[in-house]
Amino acid sequence: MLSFILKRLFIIIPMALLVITLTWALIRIAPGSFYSGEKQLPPAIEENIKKKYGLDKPWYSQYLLMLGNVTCRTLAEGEVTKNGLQFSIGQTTVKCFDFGDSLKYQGQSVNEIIRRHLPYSVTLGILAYLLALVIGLAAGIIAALKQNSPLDYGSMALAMLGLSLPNFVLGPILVLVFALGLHWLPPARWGNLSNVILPVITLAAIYMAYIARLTRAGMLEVMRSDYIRTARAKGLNETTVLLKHGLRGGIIPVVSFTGPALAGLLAGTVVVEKVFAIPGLGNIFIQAVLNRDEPLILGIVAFLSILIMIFNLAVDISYGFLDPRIRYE
Amino acid sequence: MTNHNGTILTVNDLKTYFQTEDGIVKAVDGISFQLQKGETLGIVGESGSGKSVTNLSVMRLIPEPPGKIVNGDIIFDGIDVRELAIDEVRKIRGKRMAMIFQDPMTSLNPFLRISSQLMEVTRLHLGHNKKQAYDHAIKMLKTVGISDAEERIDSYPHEFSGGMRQRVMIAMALSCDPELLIADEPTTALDVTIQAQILELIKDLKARMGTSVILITHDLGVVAGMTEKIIVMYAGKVFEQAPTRELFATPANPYTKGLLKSVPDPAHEQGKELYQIPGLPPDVAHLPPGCPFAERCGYVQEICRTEYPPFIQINEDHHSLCHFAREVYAESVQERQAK
Amino acid sequence: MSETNEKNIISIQDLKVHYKVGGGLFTAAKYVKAVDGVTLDIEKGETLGLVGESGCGKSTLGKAILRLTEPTDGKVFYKGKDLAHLPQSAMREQRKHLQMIFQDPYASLNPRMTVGNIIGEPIRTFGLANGKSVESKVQELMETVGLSRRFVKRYPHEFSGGQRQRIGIARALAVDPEFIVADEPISALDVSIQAQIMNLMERLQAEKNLTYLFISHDLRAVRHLSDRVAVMYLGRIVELADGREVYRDPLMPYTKALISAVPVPDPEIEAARERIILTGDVPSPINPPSGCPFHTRCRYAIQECKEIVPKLVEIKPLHLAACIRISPQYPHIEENSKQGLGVVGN
Amino acid sequence: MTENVEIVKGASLWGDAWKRLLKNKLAVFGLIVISIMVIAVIIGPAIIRWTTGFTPDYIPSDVGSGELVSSFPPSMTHPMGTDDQGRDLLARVLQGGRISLTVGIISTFVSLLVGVSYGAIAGFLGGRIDNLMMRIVDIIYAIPYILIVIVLLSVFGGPNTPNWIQSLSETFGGAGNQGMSQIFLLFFALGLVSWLTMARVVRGQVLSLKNQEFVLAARATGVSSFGIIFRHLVPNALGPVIVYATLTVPSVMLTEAFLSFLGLGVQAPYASWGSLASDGIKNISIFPWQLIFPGVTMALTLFSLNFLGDGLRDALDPQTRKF
Repeated sequence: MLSFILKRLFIIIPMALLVITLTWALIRIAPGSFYSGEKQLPPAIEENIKKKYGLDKPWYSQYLLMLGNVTCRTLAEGEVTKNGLQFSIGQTTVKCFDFGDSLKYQGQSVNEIIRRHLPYSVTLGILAYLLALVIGLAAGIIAALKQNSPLDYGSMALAMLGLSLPNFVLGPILVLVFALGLHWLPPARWGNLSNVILPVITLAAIYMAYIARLTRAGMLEVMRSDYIRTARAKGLNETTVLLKHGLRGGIIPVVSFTGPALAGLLAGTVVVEKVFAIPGLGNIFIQAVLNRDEPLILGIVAFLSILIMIFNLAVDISYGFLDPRIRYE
Repeated sequence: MTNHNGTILTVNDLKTYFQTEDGIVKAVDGISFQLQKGETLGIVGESGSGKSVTNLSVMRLIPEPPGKIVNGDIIFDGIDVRELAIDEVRKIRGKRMAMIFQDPMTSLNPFLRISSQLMEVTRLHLGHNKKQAYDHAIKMLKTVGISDAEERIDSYPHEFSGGMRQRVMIAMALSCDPELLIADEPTTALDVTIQAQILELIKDLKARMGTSVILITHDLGVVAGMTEKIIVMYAGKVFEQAPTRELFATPANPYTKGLLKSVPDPAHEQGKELYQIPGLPPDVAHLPPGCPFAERCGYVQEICRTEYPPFIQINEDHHSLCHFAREVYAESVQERQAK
Repeated sequence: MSETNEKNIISIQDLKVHYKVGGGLFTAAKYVKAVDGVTLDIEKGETLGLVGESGCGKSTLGKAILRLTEPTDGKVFYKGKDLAHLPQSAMREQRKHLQMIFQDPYASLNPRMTVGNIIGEPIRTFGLANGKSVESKVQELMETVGLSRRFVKRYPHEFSGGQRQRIGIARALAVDPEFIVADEPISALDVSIQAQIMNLMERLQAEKNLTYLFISHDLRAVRHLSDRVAVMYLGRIVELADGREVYRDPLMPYTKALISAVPVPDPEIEAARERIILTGDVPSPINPPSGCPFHTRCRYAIQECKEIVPKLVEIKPLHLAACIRISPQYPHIEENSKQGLGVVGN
Repeated sequence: MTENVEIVKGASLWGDAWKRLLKNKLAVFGLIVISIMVIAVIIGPAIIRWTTGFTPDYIPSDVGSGELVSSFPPSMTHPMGTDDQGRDLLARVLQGGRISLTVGIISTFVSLLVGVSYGAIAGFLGGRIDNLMMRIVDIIYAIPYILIVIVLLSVFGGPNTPNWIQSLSETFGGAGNQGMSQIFLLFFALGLVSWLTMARVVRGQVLSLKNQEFVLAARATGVSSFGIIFRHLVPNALGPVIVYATLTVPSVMLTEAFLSFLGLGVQAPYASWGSLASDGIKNISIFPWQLIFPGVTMALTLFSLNFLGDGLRDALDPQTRKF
């Protein structure tokens, strides 16, 4: 188990580097650049800008410099840097994880921007996933238990609606009803708990639907298996059979869905942040892409992809806890 | 041989039907038998003959829908199981009647420890506390021949081999000292040497605990040494019912005769053509009006195709579902004498 | 035991199939020794029965002969050619002569193909017929195995297990093979159908002069069909003799236990006989016991059994066994312990 | 038996599945809605133009650009009302449907073509090659795929549009048509990432199928690798592939809507359901019909597609065949 975790953690490093490289290449392959924008610059000014950002050097040295900053490199004598992680080994000072300054937000480092805006997105994402998990699991289990009853059809139709309603439509409708109509909740912005309710529901809707359906299907599948018959033959009541013997196997599809769901959640926050005017990382990223703010794009992509890979690893580890058969392989 | 100290189970004209895409499947269509205390009954039949459905019906474990017990009485020690509320059935299941299933690989919950699966039975039915249940579980594992029970009790099923898992299943079934044990193809998924171990174990436990046993199998060899009487099923019907020795010695049904003859005899010379029952088992969803075996039967007459055969009594405990049961029986007796 | 022997259609020499399991950056790889040094000749026109419990490597051996599993080591001679070392394309050419019947009549037929296409595919692959004549050959084959030619356009799921097994047999016969590996062809079938398939196989053997390697865990079936029987245990052949001989006078303790474990459909015999019940399970082929693989379950095992790997040698005329306690090759094993075996055995 | 025997036609598994699908009321409902929707978006705009003269981008002369409010509620002339500019919403919804459905269909086509072959090859070859191919998919997965699309769209959009997309869009939309090339870019970008999951699904199927006995049987009868992949593996993996494809359509349509909402997808004068809905959101409390009609049309379509996909899954799943 430990060697498995170490192995997987180890693999994250080259994969993250590859992701960064691909993103960097994608930005560089595209015609034009961040400074060119719409209008033609005078050649002299363009020269100056290129020199300032090191764009006059050949592409591979630019790439290596970027890679060094992003991972680790030794600082030259007398060089000072405000960003990233710094530590000394003997005489040499090493600096790591420095994504540099944003091109758009002058004077602000990428690390600082991420640190400032990430908490909003993460809070939203985690709350939404927890909500989706609680309601989705409950709905799925009930639907499976009462298979082919009105309760089953009702919850599954609702789930299907959740899969069919875009969240940028759902969000405004919720605002219209609960904030502008009933005045129960604030329509937008970040603040206390009441501010979070509507965005979290909006974000959670589609995952709720997925989880409910996966749970139902997983439970029905498991409830057909031989060991459930054994449990019934022992004289256990239906609730024990369902919760003690059925649930573990039944929710495995939900666990495997968590990986893709997290990737989707992070994208989904973009919409919610926009609809509810929340200063999260999603909108910063969209802006960065539109502005071709290369350091900021790289920083966010690197950060998010590593986050997702770690989450996926966590999912795989939790598999082991759910299913003892996997643990020893 | 048999202790006739009372009847433990009476099944009378049991009918269990399933609703399918193809129409109604009469999986069990009128089966009756009695099981005495301490007796072992064998139910033999091919796949789809209804032998498993019979016993799932007795345990009230038929998934409903699509299945339904539509007729008959199931009297377990004076209790009418069919009329019982499901909560009352649960009090009997696992305590007074227990079941072992065919595939020990899938019949144990792969997510739970052996200890937890064993303990929940006695905690539920015998009111054991954790400690009692744990000790009892160890005792049961030792009873079924798992010697290092203390070390292995907290294992997961996948860490056990097939034979060991079937032992665990048996330990689980016998935990509450049930009066009736239903073993549904307990050795079909196992190797012959392991099969011998498990059969020996069941025989031994039965002798020690006095449990009544229903042994379901498709292998006539398995029931020969294990049972006192046998029911042969075909297409949801009882085709023949007799004491074990009598059934093997003088079968009164063409199907039973065919089954017995089609088993290769190792003592015979190689190269001789094997007796074969021609044709295929019938589609239970679309049975012909007459005898369901008529198309494959060597004794077939016109009447077999048109009229449903009577259940003829040959002697006190020997019955056969065949228009010509007496003739077949007489032939068997002659063959027996010729030997 | 040479590849030039005219009598033998297949000659296997020290065949090994080892699978790698696990093994990565941090964990050591383990090897499953599914087949561990098998030497065997199969004579033209005979049926060689191969029995053993699940996991003993009998199916792997069958597949390795036909290169459906890559052998790790050893040779398989067919008409002077070493199949084990033939390039893939040349091996494919040989499949015209070497065919297989599979265990599971449900899984071994492509559910998306009609019966006609399933049986016709090998004919088309080798260009043995074209156009209309493929169709008529398919229908002919269907009749040969006892299926109505009317069903040529049907799909496998519309047939019962026994009928499907007939389709599988027809497919194997489509290329007019000389040698067929039948891998547990009856174990998935109902009792009343098993006899039908066995009779069909015997009839076809007589009609087409086929050679079978008949693999099964059912000793009764093996005995009925086979001229000679090989008993396998943990990747090795431990006994080999004439079918009748193996039954009448099994030499290996394992073979004795195996025969004794088979229930006989006769209450009188069952009541009278004493079973040899083996203790414990078949050991894992990942970590097979040292010495004789059977010593962990053998009641006659002595210290030397844990150390010496017994060779398969002729004990009686045409009767081979691998056991140091009965083999003349191990004279240093004391005489009385050798005799003990004959006395204690049933 | 004579030579001229009556051949019994078999019922293929596809035929059986189709019969079972027709028994599923919700799936049939989905199928009907989708059919109507497809027919409506194909012939609808032409009919509207013929009967009323409205085209999706036609701004009537009676609504001047100077007026502040020019959105009319539903009426006899405009069954769905009009948008801010006074354009007929029905015409725009039908036109938007063309683009939304095309996005779904093209991406699904790409995922079928690329995803199926990529997955089948990886699964069949196995070993190192499989490992390498799937790591590539993992890496693309590691970047949330929506981000790739955004990067592609913004980086290659506008003045940076590659020439071949430009010329492709000019063939369809006329010279100098910037909006159309944006749409083609959208098709391309969505197609580029939509095959990833399909590749995984197919690989998983092929991995489990290739160990089945019928594949071994095909090898034993001398069938080549090519024959095994295309006669044995792919037809048997097709069930999940079809199911997955029907479920790709709604998810890609949602993605397109989402991109349009962010201003990265379809832009005026062109419309998609997503862009119409996101335009409608701005005025939700004053002109609710601007959101309701495109929103409901889109939701109904997605709803139907989801039901159809689900029904297909049930129909093709052998588990439901048992009683």
